[in-house]
Amino acid sequence: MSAPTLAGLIGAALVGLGLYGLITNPQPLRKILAFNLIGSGVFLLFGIIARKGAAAGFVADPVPQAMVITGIVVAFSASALAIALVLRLFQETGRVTLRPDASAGPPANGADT
Amino acid sequence: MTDFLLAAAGFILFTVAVGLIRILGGPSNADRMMAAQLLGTGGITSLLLVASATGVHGVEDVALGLALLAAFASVAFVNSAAPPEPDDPQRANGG
Amino acid sequence: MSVLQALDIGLAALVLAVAVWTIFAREAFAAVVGYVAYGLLLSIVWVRLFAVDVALTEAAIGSGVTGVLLIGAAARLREAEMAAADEQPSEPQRFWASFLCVLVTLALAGVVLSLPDPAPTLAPEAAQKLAGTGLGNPITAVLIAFRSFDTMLEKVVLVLAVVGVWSLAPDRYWGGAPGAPRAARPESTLAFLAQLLPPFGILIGIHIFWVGADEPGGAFQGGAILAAMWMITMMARLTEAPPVSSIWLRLALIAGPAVFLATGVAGVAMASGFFAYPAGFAKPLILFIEAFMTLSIAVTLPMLVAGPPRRLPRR
Amino acid sequence: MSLVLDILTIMAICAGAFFFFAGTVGLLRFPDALSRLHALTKADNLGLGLVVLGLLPRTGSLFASLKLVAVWALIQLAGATAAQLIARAARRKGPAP
Repeated sequence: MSAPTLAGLIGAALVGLGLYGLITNPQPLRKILAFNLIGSGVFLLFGIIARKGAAAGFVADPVPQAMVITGIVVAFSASALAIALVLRLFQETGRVTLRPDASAGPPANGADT
Repeated sequence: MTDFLLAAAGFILFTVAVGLIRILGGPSNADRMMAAQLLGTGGITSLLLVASATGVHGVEDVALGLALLAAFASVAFVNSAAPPEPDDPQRANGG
Repeated sequence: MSVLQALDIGLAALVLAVAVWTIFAREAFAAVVGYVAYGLLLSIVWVRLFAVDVALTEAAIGSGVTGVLLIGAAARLREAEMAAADEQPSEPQRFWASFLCVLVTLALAGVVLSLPDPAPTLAPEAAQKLAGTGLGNPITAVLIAFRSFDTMLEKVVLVLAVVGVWSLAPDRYWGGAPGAPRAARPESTLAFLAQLLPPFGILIGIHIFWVGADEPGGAFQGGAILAAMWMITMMARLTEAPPVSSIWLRLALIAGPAVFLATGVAGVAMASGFFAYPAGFAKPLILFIEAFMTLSIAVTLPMLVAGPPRRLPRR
Repeated sequence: MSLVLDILTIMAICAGAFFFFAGTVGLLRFPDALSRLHALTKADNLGLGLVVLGLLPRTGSLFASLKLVAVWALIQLAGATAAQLIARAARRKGPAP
């Protein structure tokens, strides 16, 4: 099996694994990690298409690679925003649960509402 | 020669990875950080060996970037031992 | 089986093992450390796919800013995450989730195995147009010349993310400085590192930006390394995060997309159309845009990690 | 000449790989955090240093060789300071029990 195919299969497995974590992990921070795993799996799928598209003297097709680079930066900014939201939730309520029925926790000291 | 370089890369990667997987479970967070640090160095080493064996160009810069940032996780770990920010709810009523 | 194949299979198993750890570890901190290690392994995978530019991005962002962001968050949320861990989904829910995930994986694996070889590719077109840009690195050409609108919008996304993070500030802190990730008290070892590293880091960051025109590198990768250098001086308490009302900070944040957009609009008058570069001037223009983008990324990433304002504004 | 260089490469890389092996064994077998840290820094310093030494004859240009040496120097710096910082954190019993 060639290296690109193998990387593609890892990518497929990572998407599945990340999806499982996203659904079953109750903690928001773990969900963010899982979501990033899905993202990197998708990037690897792009990577094999790039590698298999090697032509015209390039070792890999530059277009999917450029899209992956853009994607990595966007994924980072989305994670940073998500983490800022979780931290703010924690500041407000003292807990980070995503359960809809969970009422606000003990009053946070000094946090504005 | 190529096979030797690849075998060396594989050997180094696997020794440090075995360490990582064994140590991620603990005992303490400091140990986890050490395992990550060792994997960082081992990873850079294998990266250089693999690139030299497969003839990929420009990998020195990747290694340079990784080496430059090698201490960052450890620094963040040590900083995270800082007392809570003034606005955080008390740790004790976190649940 | 050759040695290379054995190495590839081993590397694949390792990446998967660390990913499994990240999902199933009991403690959030252990999962985060696993994720940082995972990012490093991934850059080796990218080198095996001959995508050095991507490996460089993964290395620069994955091991610098992402690690600081996640480890800091995991430490602050430790107890709350522990408490949330009790809300595990029920057995049938897990079963159906794993069933769905196996299906998704199998479908994707089927796609991977049935991909035509060679895959459809835009490489010949990119190679053909590359000469017109004067660049040697096709990926930089795709990013800044062929798909420039896309890249410009991606810069806008970064600015929007900063706006989103800042908008989470409590009212009384608006205009103050973010609570940058920093040590509890000044530490001499950390200060030593933060004094010694940035000179090299700035040199390497600018080098990576500069060679990006012809070799692996570019504005993202160089900017991410410069960002990390600013962050380590903040972490060692050698510098303070600037208040969000600072005009210089705001100018630096938007410099990249603004210059990019202005150049694109100027293309309507000076060249053949929106985001077109005049013939012969493509390379200097691209480097000009990239220089401002590097600056903006170097400022944006630490601001994303630092979070919303947490200090009272100076009056 | 190239044979001599090849032998140098093989010897240096083998020695480097040994230090990584030793570092991992130390990480797994030593009883307390500080001795584990001791084992770890050996791998950082000597393991990577010897492998870089072994790869130097194979780089095409002087600039690439300089970069490899810079990688080693940076890892020295990172390893030394990270070891100090982790050791201090471990002595404070770390943030979490």
